[in-house]
Order: sequence, then C-alpha cells, then structure tokens
Amino acid sequence: MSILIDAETRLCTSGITGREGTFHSLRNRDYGTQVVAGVTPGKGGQDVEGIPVFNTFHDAVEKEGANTAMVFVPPRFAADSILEAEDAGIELIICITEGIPAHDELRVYNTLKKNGRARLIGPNCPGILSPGKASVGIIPAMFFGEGNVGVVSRSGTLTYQIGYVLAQSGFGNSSIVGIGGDPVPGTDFIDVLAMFQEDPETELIVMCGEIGGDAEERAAEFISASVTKPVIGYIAGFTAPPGKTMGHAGAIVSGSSGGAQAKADALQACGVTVGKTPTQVAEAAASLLRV
Amino acid sequence: MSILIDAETRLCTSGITGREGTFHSLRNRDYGTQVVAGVTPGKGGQDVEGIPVFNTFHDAVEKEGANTAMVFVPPRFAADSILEAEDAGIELIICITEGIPAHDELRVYNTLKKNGRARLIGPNCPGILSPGKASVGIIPAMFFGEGNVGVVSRSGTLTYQIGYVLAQSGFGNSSIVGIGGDPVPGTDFIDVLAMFQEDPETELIVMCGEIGGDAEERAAEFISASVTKPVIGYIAGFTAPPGKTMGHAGAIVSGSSGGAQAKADALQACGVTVGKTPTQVAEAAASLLRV
Amino acid sequence: MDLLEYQGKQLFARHDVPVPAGKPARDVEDAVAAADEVGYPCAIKAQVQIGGRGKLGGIKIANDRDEAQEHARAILGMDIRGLTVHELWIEGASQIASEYYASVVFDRSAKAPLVMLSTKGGMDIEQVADEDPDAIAHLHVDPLLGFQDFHGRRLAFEAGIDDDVVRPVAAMLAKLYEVFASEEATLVEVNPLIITPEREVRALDAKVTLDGNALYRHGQNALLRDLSAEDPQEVMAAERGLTYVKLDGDIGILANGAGLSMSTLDVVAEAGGTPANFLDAGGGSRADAITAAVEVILSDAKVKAVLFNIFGGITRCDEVARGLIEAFARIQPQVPFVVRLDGTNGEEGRQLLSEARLPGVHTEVTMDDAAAKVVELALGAGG
Amino acid sequence: MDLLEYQGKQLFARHDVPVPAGKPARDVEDAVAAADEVGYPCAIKAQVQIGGRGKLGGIKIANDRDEAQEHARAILGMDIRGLTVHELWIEGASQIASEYYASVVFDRSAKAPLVMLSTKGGMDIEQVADEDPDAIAHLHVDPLLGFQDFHGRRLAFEAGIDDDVVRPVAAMLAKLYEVFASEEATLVEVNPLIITPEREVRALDAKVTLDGNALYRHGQNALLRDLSAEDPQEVMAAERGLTYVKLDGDIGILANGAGLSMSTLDVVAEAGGTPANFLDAGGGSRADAITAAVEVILSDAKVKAVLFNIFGGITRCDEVARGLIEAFARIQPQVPFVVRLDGTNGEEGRQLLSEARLPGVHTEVTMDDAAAKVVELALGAGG
Repeated sequence: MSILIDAETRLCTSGITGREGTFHSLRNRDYGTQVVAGVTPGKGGQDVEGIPVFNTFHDAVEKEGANTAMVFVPPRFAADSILEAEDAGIELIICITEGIPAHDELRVYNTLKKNGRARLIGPNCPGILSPGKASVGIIPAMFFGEGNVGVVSRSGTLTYQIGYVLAQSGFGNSSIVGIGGDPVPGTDFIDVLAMFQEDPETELIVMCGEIGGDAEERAAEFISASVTKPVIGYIAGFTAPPGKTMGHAGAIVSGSSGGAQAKADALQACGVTVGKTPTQVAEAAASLLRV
Repeated sequence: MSILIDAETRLCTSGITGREGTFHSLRNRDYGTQVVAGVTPGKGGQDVEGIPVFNTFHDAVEKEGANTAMVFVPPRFAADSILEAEDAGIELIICITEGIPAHDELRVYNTLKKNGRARLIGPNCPGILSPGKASVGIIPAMFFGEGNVGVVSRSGTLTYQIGYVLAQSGFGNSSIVGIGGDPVPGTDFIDVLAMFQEDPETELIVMCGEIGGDAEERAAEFISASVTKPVIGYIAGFTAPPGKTMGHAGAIVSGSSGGAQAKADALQACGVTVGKTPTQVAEAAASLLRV
Repeated sequence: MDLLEYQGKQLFARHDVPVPAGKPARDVEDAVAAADEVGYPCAIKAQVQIGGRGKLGGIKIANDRDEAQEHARAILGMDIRGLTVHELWIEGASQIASEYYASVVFDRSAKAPLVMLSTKGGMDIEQVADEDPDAIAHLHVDPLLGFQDFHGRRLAFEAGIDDDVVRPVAAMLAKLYEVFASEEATLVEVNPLIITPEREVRALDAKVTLDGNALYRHGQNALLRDLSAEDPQEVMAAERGLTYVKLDGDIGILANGAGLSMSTLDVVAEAGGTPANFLDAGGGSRADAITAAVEVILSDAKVKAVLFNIFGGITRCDEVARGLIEAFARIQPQVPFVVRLDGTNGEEGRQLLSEARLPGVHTEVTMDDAAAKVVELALGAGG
Repeated sequence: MDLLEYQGKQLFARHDVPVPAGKPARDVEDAVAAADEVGYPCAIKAQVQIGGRGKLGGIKIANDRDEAQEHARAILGMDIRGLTVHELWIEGASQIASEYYASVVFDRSAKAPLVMLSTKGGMDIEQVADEDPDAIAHLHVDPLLGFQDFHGRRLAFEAGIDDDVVRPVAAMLAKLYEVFASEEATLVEVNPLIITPEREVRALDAKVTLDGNALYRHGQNALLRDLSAEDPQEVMAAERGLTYVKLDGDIGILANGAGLSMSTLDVVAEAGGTPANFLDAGGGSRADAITAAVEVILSDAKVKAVLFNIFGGITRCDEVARGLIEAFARIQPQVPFVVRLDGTNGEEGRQLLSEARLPGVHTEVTMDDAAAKVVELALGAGG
C-alpha cells in the first residue's frame, strides 16, 4: 500500500515538452510510473520519447485515461494548467512549479475546494514518491526503498535529506509527500496525516515542518485528536531571525506564533517526538520502530 | 405540516423601514408570522411598531434568533442583502425585489450553491404562504385556507389567481411558493416539487409555469422520475408571439423550446394534467382529489 | 437592451476587441462623407436590431463615392422585417480568409455563461446547431472563477480552427467574455469572426444585449439606447414604468404581473378574442400608473374594447379603481371596458367603480366571465 | 516587495483612496521646494520600510520654510532601526478628529484575505490585539466572491466607529480591498486612517506589500522597487536568482531549497557555529548560479569559512561541482570550504571536485560531519 500514487496512477505532465518537464517525466517513467500523456498547447499529435502529447488535458483524459497530473509549466501558466486539469476530471494534481503568484494560489485553492473534485499537491513541491510503485515529481527516487515510514514535508531538499538519513538507518518508506512551502498549499499536513493513519503499510509518520504559518500547530492538534500511529516531527528554522523571509514565501516568522520553537513545543505537547537535526529524526525513528 | 415556513419561522426583513417593507412586514406579522427583526443599516436601535431594527443581519441573528430573511430593498442593494443574510447564517432567504441585475443573480446563486448553507426563494417572487401557520412576502393571505394542495409558481399574481380559483372550489393549501420569474431563480420547480412530495399534508401539487427557459421541461422529467403525488400543471403564454419579452425577464420564447405548447406537452408526456385556464386547473384538481 | 451593430463594435473597441474602423451616419450626405473617410472599398451596413439583413439587401459594398451614395440612399429608410433603417454604419471592407462564429450567452438552465465557437461562421448558427451540432464547440464558465486561458484554448482546439490562429482566437474569446461580464451583457455574439489573409482576427459583426436592470452601473452604455429604433408605444409605456408589447388584435388588455397578464391573453384567446397588446402594470400598480396604462392602450387605434384583469397582491384594487376613474376623467375613452378586480382591497375598488358610474365600464367577478364579456363587446363593436 | 509610504499612497490614489497631497524628495533643496508647494504646516516624513519611525524622530511637522529645511536636514541620512533614510515624503499636515486602523492581509491559515478595522488607530496594532482584542473588528472575505458592501458595513458597525462616517469608512475598506486584490498585494495597511474635523476619511499612512511573484502582471508597480533601500548583497543575490538573507555570524552557507537551507543553519548552530547568511541556491541550481552564490557569500567580509550543503533533486550535484570549480577559477577564495554533495549525480559531483583539487576545499559525506567540520575551520580561522 501507499498513498496518493501507486501502480494505478496514469500520469499526464503539463509542460512535457519543456526541458525539465521532459527530463522528469522520463525519469518518472523510468522509475515505473505509467506516464501516459503530456500536454503542451499547440504540440498535440507529437510525442516525447513515445509519450503522446495533447493540446488539452481533456484530450489526455479522454484518449489516455490520465488520472493524475504533474504541472511543470512556468509560474505564470501554472494556475491555468491546474484549473484545466481539474476541469478535465483529473483527480490528483501535483504542481512542481515554484513562484506562482499568491493570489493565483488563492483562486485555485478556493475553486478546487468549491468543486470538491480534485486534490492539489503543492505548488512549489517536489512531488510524491511511493517507493517501488510510482514516482511523480522530482524526488530523487534512488535513495528510497519500500518500507513502513510515511514522510510528509513542506520542504523538498529537506525531505530528501531526512528520507536519506532514514534510508541509511535501514528504513524504507510507504510514501513520501512534499506538500510544498507556498502560502496556500493545496494539501495540508492534516490531509496527509489522515491518509497515513488509514494506510495499513505505514507504521510511523515523519512530518517535516518549517517556520511560518500555523500548519504545524494545526497538525499537532489533529495528531492529538486523530492519529494513533507514532509521529516524529522536525522543524527547520530555529536559527532564522524574526521578520526575515527565508526563501519560501511561507517561511516568515510573525509575532510569537509561527516560530520554530513554538511549533516544536506544540508538536511535543501533542505527543510527537521532535528531532532537532535530521540525524536525530532517524535515531528517533529507529528507537520507536524497534519498541 | 407545510414546507419552508411555519410556526417556527423567525423572520427578519431587510429594508423594513421602507414603505413596502414596513407594510408587508406588519401584514405578515398580523397573519401570525413571527417577525422578530428588521435590518436597515444606520437605523439599528430603532423599531417598527415594536419590531426591533438592526444594522446588520448578523445582529438580528445573534440578538433575535432570526432564521428566515425577507429582502425588500431596491434592486441595486438586493444582492448584497441576500449575501449578508447568508453570511449571517440565515437558512431561508426570500427575495421579493424585482429588477435585480442578471449578473448579480448569477453571482448570488453560485455563491449560495457553493457554500450550501442557505436556500434562496426568488428573487422577483411574491414569497411563501403556509396557510394558518405563516406568511412571508406579499401573497394576499386572506384568500387562502389550510388544505392539501401545494402550489408552486413562477408568477405572483397568477399564483393568487389560481389559488383563489382553487379556494372557491373548496380547496385549501399546504403551502404556496412563488419561485419568481427571473433568469436565475434561487429555487427551481424541482426543489419545491421534491419538498411537496415529502410533505405528508400535501396530496396534490399545482405547478404554474410560463414561457421561457426550460424549468418546466426539467420539472416534467423530475415528476416522471420522483413524484408520486398527482400534479396539475398550468402554463401561461400560449398567446405570446415568439421573440417578444413579456415582462418577466424569463418570459422569452427562444426557438422551438421554451414555448407554452412545448412545456404543456412535456408535462403531459410525464403524466401531468395540464389546464389551459386557471378555471380548468381548479376543475382538474377537483376531479383528481375526489377520485 | 439590444445594441445596434456599431454600438456593439464601439463597446468591443473599449475592451480591445479588434473591429474594422468605421463611422455611423444618419443621412446620405454623412454616409458619403464617412465612406470617403473610411476609404474604398467600404461596407454600407443597415443598423437594425434584427438578423439576416445581409440577405435582404441591408449590407452593400461600395467601391467608390457614387456607389456609396447609391447604396446609402437605397438602404436608408428601407424596411427590414418590419424595422425601418434610420442609421447606417460605414466601415472599411475586410478581406476574409476564414469566417468563424463566437458567442457568450447567459444560459439560464446551467445558471452560467455559455461560450461557443464554430468554424461555421457567417451562417445561421441555429441551422448549424440543428444540422451539425458537433461543429459548435461550447463550454460553460464558472461565473465565480471567470474565463480562464484554458477555456479559450479548449474551444479553439475543439472547434478545429486553423492552428496558427489558436492563440489569437482564444485571446479574442477571453475579451468577448470580458465584455459580457464587465458590461453585464446577456448576449455577446460575433458572426462572423473573421481571419484576414494577413491572419489577423477581427469581429466583423457585433450583436450585444445588455441587461437593462444593470444599466445604472454603466452610465456610458445607458446613453446608447436608441429610442427611434423602438416601438413608440412601447417606449411611452416603458417611460411610465409599464411593460407593454404590441400585438395584432383588437382587445386592449391590462393586468398586473407578467404571469397573470400572459394568462389573461390566453383566456381571451380561448374565449375567441384577439389581444391587441400585453401590458403588465407591475407589482405595485398605483393610480397614476393605471392612468398612464389606459393612455398607452388607447393610443393603439385598433383597440375596440379593453379588459382590466387585476388580482391584488402588492397592487391594491382601490388604487387601480382610482386610476381608472382618473383616466376616464382625463381622456374620455370611446371604447367599452370590462373590469375585473379581486384580491387586496378588492371590495373597496369595486365599490369605488360602482360609485363612479363610468360610461361603458362593465364589471365582472371571474376572469373567465370577464374574458367572455370583453370578447362579446369587441365583436359587437367590430360587427 | 514592501513599498515605501509614498509609493503606497500613489498606489492608493490610483484606486481613489483619499490621501493627503504630497511630494517625494531626495535632498534638502527638493524637500524645501516640495514643502513650499504643498504649503505649511506640512509633515516631513522619513521613507523607510520599517514601522515606528514617528517615535524615533522620523516624522516632523514644519510650520514654515526654515523648519522644513531644518527637519529635512535632520531626517535625511538618519538611521532608523538599521535603515538609512535616503528619501522624504512631504505632505500637507492633516487635522485629525479620529484615528482608526484598517488593513487587508493575506491570511494563510484561513486561505482567504482578512480585513480588519479598529478605532484604536495610530497605535501598535499588535499591542491592541494583545490587550483589547475586541477592539479590532475583523472578517474573512471569500476570494471567489470578493469584498461585498455588507462586509464594509459590518466591520464599521462592529468596530463602533462614529455613525456619521460608517458609509465612507465602509467605502474606504472596499477600495483598500480593491488595492489588495487588483494589485495582488499580500498586505495593505492604513494606520492611522483618519477622520478630519470636516468628517472626511483619509489614509494618513500606507503600508503595502506586493507579491513579487505577480509583478510581471503589474508593470507600473515593478518600477517602484527601490534598490537603494535594500541590502546591497541581497539585491545582488536576487539579481542572480538566489535568495540571500544576511545574518550576524561568520560561517557562509549555501544549500539548495529553503527547508534544507534553514536546516543547515540549525545544524551549524547546533554544532556551535554562527551562520553568516542564509542562501538558497534554488531548486535547479546550475553552475553559473553556484558561481554567483560564492561571490555573494564572500562579499561579506566577516565570513571565515563556507559550508556547501547540497542534496540533489532537480539540482544536479555535478552542476554544483562545476559551479564551484568555476568560482574558484574566477575569484580564488581565501577562506576554507566544506562541501557536502549528495543526491542526483552526487557521485559525479564528488568525482569532479576530487579531480579539481581546489585549495582549501574539504568534502564530507554527512550533513552533521560537514557542519562540525566547518565550525572547526571557522573557529580555527577566527582563533
């Protein structure tokens, strides 16, 4: 088992004919993901190493049965591409694109929520990896093996780092989900925690947060109320000075809430083991799983 | 029993301090409706013959437990008033106002549908009368008595006319619902038909349509599939020439569909008895209820 | 409110929808001057609020000044399906490589705007819809979200328009939607939407219906109303807050509410009469509105008898009676009236009428009896 | 992108938000000319992207030309919480009957804009929120629907502002929301929003943050960026597509991705070091970005050692290695580097570095070891 993506995933990449779109679509296919289509307006009828390209998501759904979208187009086109995928009936949309205007994200989030048809992962996220089953996005899959640790993270490279440390400690993963660090993520920690809670393969959950917003605090409450599996938390940004933007639009410390210590405290208060470094996370995982 | 309004109704009138707003609020109260509040921005703290006036619907809900709104403000303020009522948690909003811009209606309809919290009746409708229980709107209640005929209509005065003929033939009403003749009614025939189907008191349903749109055709399909109670239909506009607007923005005959004959045919094909005049409707009701 | 072609194009131009340059004209002299300014060849186009004028000779190409004068003279004053041409639009003749059809309409069933695009432009689109429905690409737009780029692309690809104009045509659709939404139109139609040999996209026609209820928010559009192109009695009625539609018969009809008014026409027709008009005195008819209504009804010389059918809700029957008494005092009608008053303050109204003893005014209790009576009176008058 | 007060006010003026008339000035002479033009008394206001300047002497009232000169001279060049004043805004002094607070902010938790109004204007609003939260009326706006009239009325009534200004203040909130939505701001704050003795509503201050990601749609706003008011190293980094934040320590840090970059700072701090900066080389760091990053990091003279912590996803470690080699070729760094490369093409990257034998470059396998090593090197260099 895994969450969100697996052997049934039929992926369509928006922006497949771009450099990165091609590179990662082929990597995802090499990993074993069914990459059934790509979308580039005006290039319908072409193919990318055998992957058929369509003008619209609607065609990709109709002709190839695509059920998952990966959005790789530049930020000014990304909101439109997500909305098109949803309109075409795609149920899971993974948006890798970074730098989408915040008001676009607001509009997209609220439209998808209103319609209730599709789940968005990201934007500004590395994607999802369900080791041994499917990889959608840019997560370097070769470092991760099948296993029973579910990982959910706001950060891309930090996810790889933590997953890698876990792998070196002998842990594999059910799924690794990057939810992205943007102001309006399509999917929150809570959504993914609920999925891991339901997933029979997942025995331990690692949750990587960072400063800014209150997603970690809300996740802590949810864990306390609804998650019975052990959760290990990690928060990046202890060293960030207040009021400075650290790259992710999300990573802004405002007032007393949203700081790394406040988040770590909130998680610990809800029974989550919080590691101070990626290495501590792996150690905590080891000790919890061996109990 | 009745539908939509009854002794539990706690009405708040928007525009209560206007001439018509005052007149009809007091009439509704005289009929026995609990008229608990009014809203007129800037007149909070005043009262209209004992009915307290508030600045906002939120205050009316909080302080008087209003659960039903009647909107009586001029067309340019009506959309805002409906949206305010919904935002304040009112579950049933009856908009009497005529002449609301069509794009306002579109925005209001789609917002209410999105949020799923409130039902709108109207706009451009005469309101609802549940004889012996409550009256909200401008229906001249004195002509109607309690009984087992449910009436739903796109037209105001036509409703009174038909209800009156029925009353003279000895029939009383469970509820009389004017859904209004505007391009985007908040509530359709189908919604009200479903309520009458569920209402134990209603034994016969009279549905008054008119030319324009396809609401009657869709209602016919719904009746065929889901209504087991007898339904009598009436369609106004047989004499209307194609392409002319007959008062209601809705009453436009376009192409072959939307005409009175097409609607009457559609209803009859679904087992609905269609009267050609209000008198025929009453006669049909008499023969059906006496079976 | 239906706009004339040139008014629609001026609206389009405000939203950067490309249209041919042109000028309006109301007489031959202005038309020739406009043609000189626009240059030759140019199109001389009748401005009437009805389709199909091309086939009826309402659009002609002038290759020089003489032709411009000749065509303007021919078209001005001509009758197109009952409408007289008072105004022309003279625009540069466009070269056409392809003709498409594009529209945004208010779809009442879906409660959403519907956008359509077809390569079968320049034809009667209803005929296309009947004979080859797949030739029209269409989709609904979520009014809370608005028109998105993908809507335009999808329509363009599905309609099968030429590859090289997918982007500009999609962009044009976005602009037409903007006209629809921001001007609060209920219809925006371009037929044909043309592609020039230089592969430019252009709106060669414009059919725009604005929502009259929203005009207060669009002062510039409210000025576009062309009263001279409308029926004078309907204009008179509208000025007095009444909805009046002229019909072919001889029985003048006044009722309150659109539904009851239409029902009254039907009942009169069932009784063997022919209505002269539809007149909805509105929801809250007051005395002065009733007086005005009588004036409007009687301004039609064909009327031989008048039926008042009032069932009072907001309308109070005593006000209607007062209005009728006032109207009789002012204009002394020469035709018989049948009056049926019921509903709010019905008794007071009937009482007032009975006391006033107006000449030729009959009262009836039921709608059916009133209809029968007025038909009888009209036949008597006509016979 | 944070706007200066006067830029925010110019933006406001475009959306019909009433603001006092004024002029910007960059030197004393211009400031006096501006004051003459604006008239006396006028306010001479330091333009810096930080709050609380009033208490620190950054706003002064000039009653005549001499005072204008004196104040302009005093304020220009002064240091306000670490920022040097390069620019002034001179505006007519306003008479104040009441001071309110109004704002529209991007609420990440609710995923909706949050609008606030309070009668406790002119104060630190966070303090008001702590001490008297009921004094701030607030509500979320559905971004698909937008700000409605009732939102404004409700805020005005709930905040308890004076009855006679409910309508204009509500209208002002609608305009501020329009600024927020149409200019794609993430913050629009007015403190104080004043009522003059003539009962006019006016924005006396303007704090606007625009979404840098959306500037491409707002060409006019993109021009407002004031590079002179920003940290020169951060500007240099941003021009090269890097996110750089200067900190107080002596260990230069480069990582890829915001989360890993922050985590790297934390791990260095855990190891006893003090980071000199945050530098996120971005998701797809190429060789030239890495070269630029090294230049930015070393432009801070305090840096005694540099840590590269790269875990490759989109970023390919061989590109990072090439960038580092290129940087060394170009600028010959004088401080030691610790490099940790792992992830995509990690082996190729490490291989390239090992072959290049760059002076003073140490490679480590784990993030913890790399942090320990760079701390050791920095201490050694500093010791």
